[in-house]
Amino acid sequence: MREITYLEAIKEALDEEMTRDPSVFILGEDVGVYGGAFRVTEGFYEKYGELRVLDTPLSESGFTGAAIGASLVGMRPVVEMQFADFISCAFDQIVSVAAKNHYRWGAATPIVVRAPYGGNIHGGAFHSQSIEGFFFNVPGLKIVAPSTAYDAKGLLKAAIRDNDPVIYCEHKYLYRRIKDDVPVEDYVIPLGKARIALEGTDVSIITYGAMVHTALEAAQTLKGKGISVEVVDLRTILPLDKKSILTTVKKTNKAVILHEQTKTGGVGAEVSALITEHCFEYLDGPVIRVAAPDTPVPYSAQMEEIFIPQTGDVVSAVEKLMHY
Amino acid sequence: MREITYLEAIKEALDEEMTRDPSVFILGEDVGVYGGAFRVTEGFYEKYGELRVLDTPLSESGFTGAAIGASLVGMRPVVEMQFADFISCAFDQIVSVAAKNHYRWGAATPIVVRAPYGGNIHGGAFHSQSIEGFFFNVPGLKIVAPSTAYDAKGLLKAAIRDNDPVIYCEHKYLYRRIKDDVPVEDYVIPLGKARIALEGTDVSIITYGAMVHTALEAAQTLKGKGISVEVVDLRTILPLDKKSILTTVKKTNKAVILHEQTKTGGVGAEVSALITEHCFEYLDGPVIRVAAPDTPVPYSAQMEEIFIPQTGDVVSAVEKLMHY
Amino acid sequence: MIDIKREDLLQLYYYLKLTRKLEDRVTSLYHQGKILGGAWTSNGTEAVSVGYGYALEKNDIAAPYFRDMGVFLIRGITAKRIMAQYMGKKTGVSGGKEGNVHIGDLNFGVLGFPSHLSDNYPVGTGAALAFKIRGEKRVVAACTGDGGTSRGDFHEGMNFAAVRQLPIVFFCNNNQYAYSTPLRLQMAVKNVADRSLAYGIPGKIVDGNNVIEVYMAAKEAYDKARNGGGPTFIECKTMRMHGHSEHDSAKYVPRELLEEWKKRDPIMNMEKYLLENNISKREELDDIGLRAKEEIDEAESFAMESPYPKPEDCFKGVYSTPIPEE
Amino acid sequence: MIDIKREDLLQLYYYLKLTRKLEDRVTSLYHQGKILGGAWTSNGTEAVSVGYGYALEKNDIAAPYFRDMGVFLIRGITAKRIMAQYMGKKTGVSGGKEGNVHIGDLNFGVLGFPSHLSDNYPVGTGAALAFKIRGEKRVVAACTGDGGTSRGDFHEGMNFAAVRQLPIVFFCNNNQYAYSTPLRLQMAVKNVADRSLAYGIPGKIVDGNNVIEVYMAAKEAYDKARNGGGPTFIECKTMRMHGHSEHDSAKYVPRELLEEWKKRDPIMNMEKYLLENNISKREELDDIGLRAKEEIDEAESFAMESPYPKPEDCFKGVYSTPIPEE
Ligand SMILES: Cc1ncc(C[n+]2csc(CCOP(=O)(O)OP(=O)(O)O)c2C)c(N)n1
Ligand SMILES: Cc1ncc(C[n+]2csc(CCOP(=O)(O)OP(=O)(O)O)c2C)c(N)n1
Ligand SMILES: [Mg+2]
Ligand SMILES: [Mg+2]
Repeated sequence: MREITYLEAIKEALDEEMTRDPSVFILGEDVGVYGGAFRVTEGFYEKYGELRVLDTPLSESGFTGAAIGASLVGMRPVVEMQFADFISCAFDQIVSVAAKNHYRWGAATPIVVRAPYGGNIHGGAFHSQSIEGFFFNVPGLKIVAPSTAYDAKGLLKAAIRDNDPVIYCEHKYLYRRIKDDVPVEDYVIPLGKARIALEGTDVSIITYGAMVHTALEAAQTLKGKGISVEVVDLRTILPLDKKSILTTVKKTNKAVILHEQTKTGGVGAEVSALITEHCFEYLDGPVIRVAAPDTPVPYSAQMEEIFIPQTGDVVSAVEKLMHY
Repeated sequence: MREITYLEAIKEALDEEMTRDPSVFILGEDVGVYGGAFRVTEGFYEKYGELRVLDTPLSESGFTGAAIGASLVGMRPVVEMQFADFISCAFDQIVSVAAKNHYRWGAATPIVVRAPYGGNIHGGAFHSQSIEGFFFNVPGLKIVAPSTAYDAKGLLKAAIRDNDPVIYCEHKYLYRRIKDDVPVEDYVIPLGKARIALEGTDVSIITYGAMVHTALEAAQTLKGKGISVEVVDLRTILPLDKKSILTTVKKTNKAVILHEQTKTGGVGAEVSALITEHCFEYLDGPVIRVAAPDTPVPYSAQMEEIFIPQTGDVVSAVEKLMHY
Repeated sequence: MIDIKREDLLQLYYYLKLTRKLEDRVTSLYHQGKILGGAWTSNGTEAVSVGYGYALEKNDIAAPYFRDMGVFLIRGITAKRIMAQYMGKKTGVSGGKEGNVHIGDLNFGVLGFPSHLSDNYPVGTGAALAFKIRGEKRVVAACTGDGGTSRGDFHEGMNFAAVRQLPIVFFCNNNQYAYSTPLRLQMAVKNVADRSLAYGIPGKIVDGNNVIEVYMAAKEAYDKARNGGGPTFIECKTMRMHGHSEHDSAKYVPRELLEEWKKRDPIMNMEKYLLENNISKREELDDIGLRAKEEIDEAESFAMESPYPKPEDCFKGVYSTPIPEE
Repeated sequence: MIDIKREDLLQLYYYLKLTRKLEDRVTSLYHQGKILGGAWTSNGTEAVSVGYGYALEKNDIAAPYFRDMGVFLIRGITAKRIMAQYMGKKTGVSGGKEGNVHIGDLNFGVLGFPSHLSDNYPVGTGAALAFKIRGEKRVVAACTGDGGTSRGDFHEGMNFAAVRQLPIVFFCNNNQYAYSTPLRLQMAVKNVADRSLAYGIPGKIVDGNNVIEVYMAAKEAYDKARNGGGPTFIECKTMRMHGHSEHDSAKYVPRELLEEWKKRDPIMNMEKYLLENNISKREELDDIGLRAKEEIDEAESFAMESPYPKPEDCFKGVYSTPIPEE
């Protein structure tokens, strides 16, 4: 084992999958010669050539549609959105074509759309969005959101090998900020399965992406206050791992859902609804959501700091619930 | 008072608003000479001329963007999507431009996007979708979904006079199938306010759009079984009328949420989450959702019938909850 | 005399007839209330789909739109399955999940048609990109309507194909109208083919009512694309002779215009050609017409007798690899 | 001698200098870590935004993109507010809600720039449509980059404007690159202006490093549009002399190319023109440069001293008409 960053993990997954399987190729803006806006594909162009690492014209709908078409005839394209925010331009191809191909006419569409998302980088409304909400109500899609380097690599490999369209939400803030143990051997993390990031007994925090780290920090603080927190990292947000969600709630009887995505209509709403639907009788108190407010992502640091849920917000939410 | 159809009500609202305010105009595919695919704007072209009832090229992003631009310089455009499903092509303009203009640079964007949505018309995956889920997690938008002719007229007038972008979900199945009393005098129905469609004491069914009628049918059946149902018609689904939702639940202590939209990540998830968050202690049982399964809309009648929630499904959900 | 084998000419005629007869039958069944939902036909424009579809080779791919019935039939999707699809039967192309012209089947190299017009331009471009990456000598034929060329996806698909010189040929069925919208409200250029100038893609204009002309132009463009010559755009000028769909009386279309085009019916044209050039005889053509009719008769009874899908089928097939719920 | 009043020529020079100095200052502040987030400049291409921006009349509307600093300044959005925006201050154009070049202000007829490139082509088209509906003699100037012309919204905006002959002039700042992507991977045509052929919109090509040429071409096109002559597309050929943003060293750009273009610096060009034609003297130009510098000095101190927004501001302004929560 050795420690690598979240970004290196993504890079390794892409590199190893491209070496393993000639049908895997990359397309997007500036992914070739430049190596991508975030340098995720640096060196790939030299290694795999211009036909497997394609710099596309500035046209998200066009190159996402092209990825879909290529996937229908045997390829496994990985599309890079320069920033997740620009996926709005490819919305129709993803929702009308990719998501419905298999149901409508039985055709598998094995594409992965990499979406560098999330805030805390002073990017404002168009370079900081959490975009899972655009697709969360669309049957036929799968959405993953890794929180560690280990998961980033294992989930990306699983996404590439999966036969359905997968939106891979990679959090820009984590790229170079976190490092963890990643095996050199090949491994995948199954889609649709959550993990227990921290075992606990008093209350469950259900979260994903960058917020997993916020949840773990909050758990630390709460431990000092004698509260044992279980942190569930969803890993895949569509479809949700219902079993893991219900299991943790049945264990702790208290649930706080945490995400960076805005609150109304967020993933947290669905998790909350699943919990009350399926283990109402286990609940000691209300299911509480800690999420971004219903606003676009503000630019200034002062505003962005209260936009993005902080450790303190999670701590007080948990305490509120404990004293319920 | 006189009875008119849901479609006539929409037509009257448009007609009266165009007469009242010269800044109101209509654009979309085939809305002019042809009067719209569903004939909603029949006669408008002759009455208001080709510059206020514009047949556009086949380009949803283009004419929705144009509506946004016109609204920024003082117009109040009403965009018609030929079918709500094609709004996916205008997603970027609605989400990146219209929804964020006011927050980002203080500019009001008074546009209305009419979205003829919903199933039960044998239209299949591309002519039957409920599209509110595409936009439900997008701050800055307002979404309404009338269930009666009275509401269709009053909500459309309110939407046209409102200064924010409003997505007006008009249910195709209701166009000519329902008729109710609509005053000839001018009136508006305030955005963001739900209504009690039926008073009851034992259980609340919270719903909107065509499903309001399914809920009322179910309530009839349940009345026969001695169960008094309160039906809440949300009218506006973004932002939700939190107060009305919590009030009815505090009254009946039991909630069933009903919508035609697919279940995961639907409006029902948010309503359920709001209820447990804010009146957990009032709940006698779990909040139950009755919604379409997580699939594209199937074509064949046999499949579509179990895709769309039926009265029987609602009745059994309520009974299940009563016997909880 | 152009060099197309006699059997090919007769096949082209056969598919024109088969397409016309299938769609005419759909029309009458629609008026008898035997079709589920709406019914769209390509009446009057059959030479477009038959011409470009017949010019494709077995391993090529079609990315059609909804007035391409000829392509579906030529690729091998049977009239039976298509008729059953129109009736929402289990035996339909999609097992009842989809309806009417929303057809696709990879076993026959046909990419599904998504209603959203011109979405198949980028999708077709992607299939062509795959062929280039793998160095396969296969081509893609993508088609849309004149209205469809106003969409951003038309632009983005054409541009990407041009930049990468991909093996794809883009077709446009220019039938003068997009639903009720005439060309002059759709574009400010004289020919749809003028749009191809923006991409550096050669644009050709052919008589969309002359199946031989469409076939020859398509074949030539495919050969060029197959040999690394890059994309071509082919505008087929024709006229939609029915309403947008069978419920539409198309009052907005000047009758004279229809009268004019009636004289240029693609099937009539082909018959005239085959007879005047002594390639075939009346009797032979009648036999072909009869064969087509019988095929449609069988298709109709097959579809009528076919079972409806099970309600539970609704829940199946959302994913290719469903995640096991424990 | 072309007929532009001397004061206008000097104003054009002044705005070139002001734009250059503002962006150069932003660059150095960025490297000092005094800018919040990224920093994009139009270095080397200032003549585009200054030329087309200065040719607009007071009641006209600009639908710019992010390398249009000249337009912002000319329309009356002060260097102070822009500098404060770069620093995320309360006194910035958007009160801190937005950053850097994401600028818009209806008080000065500037439609906000949404990052999504070319979204402002349809938006600008809509403003022009409003003018046509109301019969106002106002025009819209919309701009995007060479890369931006590959987007569907470019196509849909241009096409709609052409069909309705709207009073809008479309500009393209062709600075040879889209981030790292060179023109040859962006389009298969020689000139971006070739794209306008697809819409029946006259396409013009001007030297984007010659502010007078840009100004004259813009003015002529505005006059035509204002008088019902319909849209024009103007490609301004220039070169991006900095990286895509200030963090980008642009290694992918051949040094020789930059050397070539350095000789054609738009400010140098204008100085040369003004001096050789005895329109101005060295001293006068130095004074203008000094005036610009002082304005930027003031802007910097204003921005530095300005307060940051309150955290709670985050919750305000999502809607123009919020729904009262009882
Ligand atoms: C993106 C999109 N918008 C709207 C529609 C609804 N619609 C179906 S067919 C049609 C007209 C198409 O005209 P054209 O492209 O000329 O094809 P034609 O029907 O004439 O063959 C429209 C507007 C659609 N299918 N896709
Ligand atoms: C739709 C969209 N996709 C991606 C981006 C990210 N991005 C910002 S600038 C840029 C390059 C733009 O190139 P060009 O249009 O030539 O303008 P220039 O930067 O050269 O002025 C890209 C890809 C974007 N802003 N919008
Ligand atoms: Mg047409
Ligand atoms: Mg550029």
